[in-house]
Amino acid sequence: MQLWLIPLLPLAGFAVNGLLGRRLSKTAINAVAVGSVLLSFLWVLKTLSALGVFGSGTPLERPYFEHYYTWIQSGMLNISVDFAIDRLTAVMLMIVTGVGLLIHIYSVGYMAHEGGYYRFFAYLNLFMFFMLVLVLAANYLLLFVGWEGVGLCSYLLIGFYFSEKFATNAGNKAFIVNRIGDFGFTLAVFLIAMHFGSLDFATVFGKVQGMPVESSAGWMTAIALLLFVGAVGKSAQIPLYVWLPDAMAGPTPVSALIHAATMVTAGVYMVTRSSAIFLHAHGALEVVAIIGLATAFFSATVGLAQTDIKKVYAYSTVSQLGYMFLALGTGAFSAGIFHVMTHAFFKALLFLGAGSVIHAMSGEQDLRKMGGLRKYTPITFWTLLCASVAIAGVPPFSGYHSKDAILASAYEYAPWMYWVGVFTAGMTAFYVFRAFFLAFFGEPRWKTEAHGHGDSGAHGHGHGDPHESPPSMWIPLAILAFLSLVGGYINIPKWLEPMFRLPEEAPGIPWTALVSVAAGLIGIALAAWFYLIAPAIPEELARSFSTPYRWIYNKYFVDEFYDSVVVEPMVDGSRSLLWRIVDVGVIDGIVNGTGKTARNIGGVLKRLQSGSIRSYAAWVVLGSIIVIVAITMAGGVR
Amino acid sequence: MDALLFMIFAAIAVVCGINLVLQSHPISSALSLVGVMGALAALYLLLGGEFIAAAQLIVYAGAIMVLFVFVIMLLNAGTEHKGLGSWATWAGVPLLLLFLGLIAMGITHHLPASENVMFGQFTKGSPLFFGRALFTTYLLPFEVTSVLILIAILGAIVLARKEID
Amino acid sequence: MPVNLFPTGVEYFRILPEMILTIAGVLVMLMEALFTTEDQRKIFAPFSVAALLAALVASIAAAGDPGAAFSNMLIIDGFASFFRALVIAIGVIAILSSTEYLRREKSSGGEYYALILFSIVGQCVMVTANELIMIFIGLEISSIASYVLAGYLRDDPRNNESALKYFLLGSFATAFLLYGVAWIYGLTGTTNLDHIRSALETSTPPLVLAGVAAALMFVGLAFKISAAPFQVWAPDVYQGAPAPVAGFLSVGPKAAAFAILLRVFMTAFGPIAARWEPIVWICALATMIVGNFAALQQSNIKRMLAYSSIAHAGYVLVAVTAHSDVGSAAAMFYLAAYAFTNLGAFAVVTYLSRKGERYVAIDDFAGLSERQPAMAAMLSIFLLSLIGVPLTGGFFGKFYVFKAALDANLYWLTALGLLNTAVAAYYYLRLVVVMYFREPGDSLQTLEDPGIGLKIAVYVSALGTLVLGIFPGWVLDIATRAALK
Amino acid sequence: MPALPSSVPLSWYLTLSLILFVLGIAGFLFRRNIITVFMSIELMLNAVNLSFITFSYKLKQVDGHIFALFVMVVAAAEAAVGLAIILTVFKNRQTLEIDEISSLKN
Amino acid sequence: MTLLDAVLFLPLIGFLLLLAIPKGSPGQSRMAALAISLLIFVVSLGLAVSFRGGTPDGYQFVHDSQWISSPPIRYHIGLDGLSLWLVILTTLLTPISVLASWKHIDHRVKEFYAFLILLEFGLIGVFVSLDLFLFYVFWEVSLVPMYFLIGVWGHERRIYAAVKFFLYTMAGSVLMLGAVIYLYNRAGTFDYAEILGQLQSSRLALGSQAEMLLFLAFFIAFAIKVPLFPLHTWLPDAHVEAPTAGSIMLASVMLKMGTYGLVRFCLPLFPNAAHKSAPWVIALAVIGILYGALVALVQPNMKKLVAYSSVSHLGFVVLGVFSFTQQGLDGAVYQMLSHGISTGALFLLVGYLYERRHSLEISAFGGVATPAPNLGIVFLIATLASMGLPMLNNFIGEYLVMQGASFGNYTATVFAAIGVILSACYLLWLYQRLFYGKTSESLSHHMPDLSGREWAAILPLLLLMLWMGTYTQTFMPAITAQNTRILDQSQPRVARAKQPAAAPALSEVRSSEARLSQVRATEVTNAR
Repeated sequence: MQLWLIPLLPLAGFAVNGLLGRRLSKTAINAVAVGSVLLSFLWVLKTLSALGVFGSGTPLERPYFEHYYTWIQSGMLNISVDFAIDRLTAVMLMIVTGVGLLIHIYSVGYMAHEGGYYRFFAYLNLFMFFMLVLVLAANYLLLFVGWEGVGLCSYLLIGFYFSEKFATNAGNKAFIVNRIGDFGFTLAVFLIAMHFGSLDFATVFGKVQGMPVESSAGWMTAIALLLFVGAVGKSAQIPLYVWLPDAMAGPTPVSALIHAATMVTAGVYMVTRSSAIFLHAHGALEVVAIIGLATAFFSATVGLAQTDIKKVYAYSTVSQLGYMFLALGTGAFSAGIFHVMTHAFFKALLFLGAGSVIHAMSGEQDLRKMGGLRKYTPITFWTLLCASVAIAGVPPFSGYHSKDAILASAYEYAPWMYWVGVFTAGMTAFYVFRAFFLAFFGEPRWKTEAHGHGDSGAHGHGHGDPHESPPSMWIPLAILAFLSLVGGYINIPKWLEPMFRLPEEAPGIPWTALVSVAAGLIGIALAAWFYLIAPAIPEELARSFSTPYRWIYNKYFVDEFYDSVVVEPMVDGSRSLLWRIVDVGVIDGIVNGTGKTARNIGGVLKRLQSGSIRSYAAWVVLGSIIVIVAITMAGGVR
Repeated sequence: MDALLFMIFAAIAVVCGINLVLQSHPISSALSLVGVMGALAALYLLLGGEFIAAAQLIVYAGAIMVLFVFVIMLLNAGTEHKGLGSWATWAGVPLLLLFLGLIAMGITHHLPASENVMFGQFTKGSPLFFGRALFTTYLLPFEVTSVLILIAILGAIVLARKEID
Repeated sequence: MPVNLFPTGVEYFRILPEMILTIAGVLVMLMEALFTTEDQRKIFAPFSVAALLAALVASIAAAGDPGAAFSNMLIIDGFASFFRALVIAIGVIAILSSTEYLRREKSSGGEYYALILFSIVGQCVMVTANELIMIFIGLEISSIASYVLAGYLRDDPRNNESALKYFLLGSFATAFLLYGVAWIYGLTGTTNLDHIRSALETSTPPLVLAGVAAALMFVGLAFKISAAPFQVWAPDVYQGAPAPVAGFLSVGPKAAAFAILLRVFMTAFGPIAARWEPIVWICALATMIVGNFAALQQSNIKRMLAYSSIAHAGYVLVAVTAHSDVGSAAAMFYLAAYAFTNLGAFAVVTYLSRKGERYVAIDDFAGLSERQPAMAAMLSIFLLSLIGVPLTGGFFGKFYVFKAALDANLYWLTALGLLNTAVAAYYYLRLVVVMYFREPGDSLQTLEDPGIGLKIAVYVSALGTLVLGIFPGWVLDIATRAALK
Repeated sequence: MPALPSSVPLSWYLTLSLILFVLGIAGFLFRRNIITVFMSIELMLNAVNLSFITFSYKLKQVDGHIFALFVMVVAAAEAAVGLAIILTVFKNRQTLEIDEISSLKN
Repeated sequence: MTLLDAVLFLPLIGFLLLLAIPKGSPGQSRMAALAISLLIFVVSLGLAVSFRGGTPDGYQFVHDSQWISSPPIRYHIGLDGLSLWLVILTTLLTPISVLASWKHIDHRVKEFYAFLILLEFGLIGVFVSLDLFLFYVFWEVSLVPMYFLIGVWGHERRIYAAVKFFLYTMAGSVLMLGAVIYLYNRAGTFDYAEILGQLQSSRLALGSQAEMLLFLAFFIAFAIKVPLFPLHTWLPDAHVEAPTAGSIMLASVMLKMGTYGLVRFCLPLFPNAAHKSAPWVIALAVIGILYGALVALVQPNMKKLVAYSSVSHLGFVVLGVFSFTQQGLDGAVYQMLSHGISTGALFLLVGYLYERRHSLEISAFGGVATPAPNLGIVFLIATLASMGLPMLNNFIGEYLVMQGASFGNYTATVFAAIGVILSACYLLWLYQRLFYGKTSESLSHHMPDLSGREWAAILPLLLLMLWMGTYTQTFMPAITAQNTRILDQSQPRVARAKQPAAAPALSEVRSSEARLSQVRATEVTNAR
């Protein structure tokens, strides 16, 4: 079935663009980049249809598996390069290649005027490769390859404008924070190998089935938690979410593809993939749920006060990811994946729309400097509206279905989680529409001064009135808009049923769903009231609740906290204590000190060499006495 | 009688020896050294060393000491002025006493008691025996000594001759 | 009435080398008197070398049928032959490296060669002697020649002082040696080493006094090999003496003295080994430490090499401490390797010191590798050998010495000795550093081409060093067979 | 005054030689004139000779005497060379003060 | 006369040839050196091609003939899975070093290359000698040329660095010499295999104290070379002062002498002592990993930074060696090779930067990626490799090491894993400061992109990084097979019969080890 073609096509694209890109024309680059992804998308379709996914019947009851070659062989440890495809993978493949394709197309228009064009697409293709390896991998180490690889690409693309310090800083931050997550992941891998003697999914999960469910924390829980640490890093959960907002320094398509649709959901995928282990460690699952919920809630609050449109969506991404983990933690794995898909649709759309807006504003990202864009960029307006209602959970749009499934299982797991989730849903609706209204309604606030420059230094053109984006940009928007409207009817939970139990569907429309929908609507209404009818109120609130406002506006000062508690002490400690004192001072001091001492001894000895004959003679006499005594002593007196 | 002689000459030797050490003028040291040698020659006789006693007087007291005196005169070396010397000067006395004590203890405690010295008890020291031993058993050393003397002459020439150029 | 009133031919054959050298020496003196022109006098060096080579051949031939001679005054065994060949070889290199120097110092007289030849005669007598009396006379011949050689440039105050110190202290130490001999004679009634041994084995004589006598003799010999605490004279003497002479003194008389030390203490005083081993142990350690550490701070290269030669005496003493055939073999090999290395080093120093030995500070070697790469390379070979880097003789010397020491379970001495070698590396490296890592100073401008003799000397010693380092077996097998049991 | 013994034991001779030997050392250590120092060495050699003679009396051998003779010869040789050396030193430094001959040091 | 003899002695011949080249013709000596080193490399590839590793003791190309009759010192060389790749690493990096010093070595060119080739001779000798004495000889011989390379062609404080390097190593190795001699006196031979045999058959039984002392004597010598914390302080100086080629050879090959010695000698010869001291060694190794990384984080000087990173990386190797597990040992050996490649590449690239700017201070650079994009990409790849990114070489080694270590000592593994995080920190920060940001005017003029020669030097390393990262089966089988033997030899002697006390999982591992290793061995042989 040649699964290997799926990731290798983008890799080929990367190779071509990366090696020859500088000499190729833009059209050629586009052809290679988009073409390779298109081909791999088509190949996915072909493969799936060949596996009978689109036909009737129950395809992929058991995973389809391909072995290529042994990667690492050491003692009992045998790690191969294997790809496997099961229902979960199928979903992820569709999302990744599909959304990826759309975003590639979009980028053609968006990046048209950027420097390092070939570099961008090369990285993008490389990302596709690693992401596909991640989802196709049939063992933990190969998964880790993709895992780190996508991290690398995100690092490269965040730092795409590498002459900007904040961009490269953001890149480093992303990579290093991810490394912290990977730290957990690798430790988990070690434990898995230690206890299961293998890293292959099939073997591991097979053995797990036979094992008892851990009530108290044992090594299984340890594995689960360590894996989750990895997921926390990759999927930007508390406490490792800090890198994601900064990651917006990258070009907007990157934010859409990597930091919204695909990569950040890798954590969700990985935990889902390891569901067998998690289901054997309830303690771990609880932790997952709580972390997810907390993340969802707190980042939503932060999202309320952001003024940078991409930052708003970034925090909403973190929040939505929190939802997904809530789902996983409450055992609704399929719901989690469901949300992954819908979220991929509407969040990609949100970002691309934002990109279009920014494009229209020739680089401006500050909501306070927008407004009234409705009539300048109608298509963007409508598409963004679709996305917003979808994320707000308004039925019958896609967000409603997935979020409802999640909340339902949350309620069944613990009601208080449900209520927090509902409140968060309200906030989500509020800040999404806040952004929406600020951008498209009200008086234009951008006529006044020249536009600042946001991410793209090269948006040199088109001062004066905003303008609609080229077709290469709005066509993907349109498609995604359609998907985010109807995507909810792709019944992922049903499709995944053989792998994960369905969340119980209450007969008819359960009140839980109604409540969440109501929360969403209330949020929208509030947003409309605040930002359409009575624009004065927000300032009022900000003033009267200045302290909480300052906290959420500054993202709870978490970055500052990490800097002062972790980063600075480490650097300063290493420099002043370890290097200057321990290394140079103590250790090298001892080394050089030995030499100095030796020379000093030499100095003393040579001073005995006074040059006077008589003292030399005295030495001889003294020596002879010593010798005589020594010899007499040694032999005893006889 | 023997004892008396020993006493006398030993006394002379020791006194002259001490004098050698105490005198600050080389000439007087040299003369006292001659005294020691004379006394020793007498003791050699007591010990039956006829030939060696003669040699002592001729070679030592005669040739060598004359050479010394000659050099002292040549360099008209005056009395040495008191300069502060090395640590040998203050550490010397205890060292010497220690050395003396050690070996003296060896002699007194560990040397098996031996017979007294009687003049005439030992007659092998006569030229006859001496010569016979020297030219049979000790032929080689005797010959090799010639090299020694040759080299001494050579050395003296090398170091002390006037430049001939 | 002894039967062998007249020595047989074989006995003469056994001292043939000594005879050749003596005659050669006398001839040189005669020629000195007869030859007046410069180029006539050029013959001295080749002639002496020829004589030495002849003597070398003779000594090797004599090794063919070992045995005693002249009523046990001499014993020509492997040990003796080995050292006799060694000192003669040393003589060859010493003379080769001297010619240039003498010409430069305007004092190329025949006496110099005669002195070298005679002193080698003395050393030959020492190493072949089986009698304290022969040892004494040989020692004196060698010593007196050395005194004169040390002060050879009599107009140079440094030479005078060196000679005076060497002479006074040397005869002072000899007196101790003699006193010891006297006691041994008195206690055992003989001066023949084998008889002394048997006498001590029967242990009728009071062993304490025998010990004291041994101690006194050890003082005298330790002085000659410059073992601590009797090493004090060496740095001054080597620094003051003419460079080639210093080189000669640091190996020739030293090797001979070691031969005596080994023979006397392993043969005659073997029975009371328990008494003298500890003191040798202490001396070995003290010597290594004093030599190496004091050398760390020297700026004059001759003085530095002097201290280094003290240190190396310490290593040989380690082998002596082992007091075994392995030990004596190790000592023999070490002395051979050290002889080549040190002669070579001093030859290079001779070459670089120039007229009046103006340039003997270590800094004067700066950038030598740029001006005279060949000489610099040779000197580095010698230095590496002195450090004890593999593929040089010095390395195997140390290796065998410490092997012997470990054989004798001298763990501490070995460990400390090995650490000493690490310390020693520092000051040898300093010279390499100066030669290779520094820019050449103007002191090297006046450097003219080394004479042919010196070149031969340097290259021969380098060759010897490397051969001993790559095929040590050739020499070691001989040494092992010749070692004292 | 006690009656003097008719003869003295050998050890007295040895002690005498020891005393002379030590006196020789003393001379070497305490005298500053090079020549005197040299003479002290001669004194030590004499002391050694006395021991030799004494021992050969004890052993009833002539060998000790012969040894003593060789010591004398050596002493003579040394004297010749030594005095020559002293001459050269004096020629260059115009002094016989032993403590002033210490330019080579450390 | 085997192929191995040729590989060993070609450098020596090359050295003599180079000396024969007339003075003052740098071009000739460069070309000659390049030709010679390339020839050697090609010949050495023959070793890899014809390597079977099928012999029971794993040695191949064995040449055993007498060098010195008494004591019986033998010229006994051979190649096994352990040394095979190290030798090829050496022969590969020598031509690269030659290329690296093409431009910036301009005085005494002939001598420089002569020493470089001589160094190769010593290094190869160290890896192939099977006679303890021979090993020691090469060990010391390799010291001298490096000393000159640093001392003559180094930077400002070269003399201090060179002398420090020499004395440090010397101090360690003299004790090793003592231990070697002691072993000889006990065993009556210097032959490694023979001594090992006697020890195993306890014909030669060492007291536990004696064994520990011997172990320490060897271990300290190796630990200094590795260098293991806290014996590492010679390394930063040596690296900073050494010329590019010197740094490359030093980091890539010379440090491996130490780790090689640990695997080859310390473990099999003195297993009891090794096991007894393992906790301490592992502690030191882990400290080294973290310490090296943290100190590297704050270095203002590129070479110092890479040097300290080597301390960190080599810590992994030691950790793996003393984990006494198949994975740990395989990982350690693989990490030796990987570190050789990636750190060699880093030093090479640092050298490129130095040639352009004549400064090693990181602050002297910034925004280099703009004028020299290719240099930027290449440097990035080397950096990623060095921080252990999957699909690149270091990842394999580090993963296996930590996996292996986790069997015995999970805590150590946790700390080691922290080291992996830190490596990302200091390397990314370095890269950011060097290549990202605005380009200053003065810089952009002095920053031409990679030249053909520079490409030629770096490209092989890059390809190897990918190769070693993606397809380990080229290298692994030989290593694994040999490590299985070594592991078997280094089980505690007293408890040979029963399984060594360790984690149950570990023992299970062990038992499966044997089986698999045989499988592997046969596979390997069949594969040929």
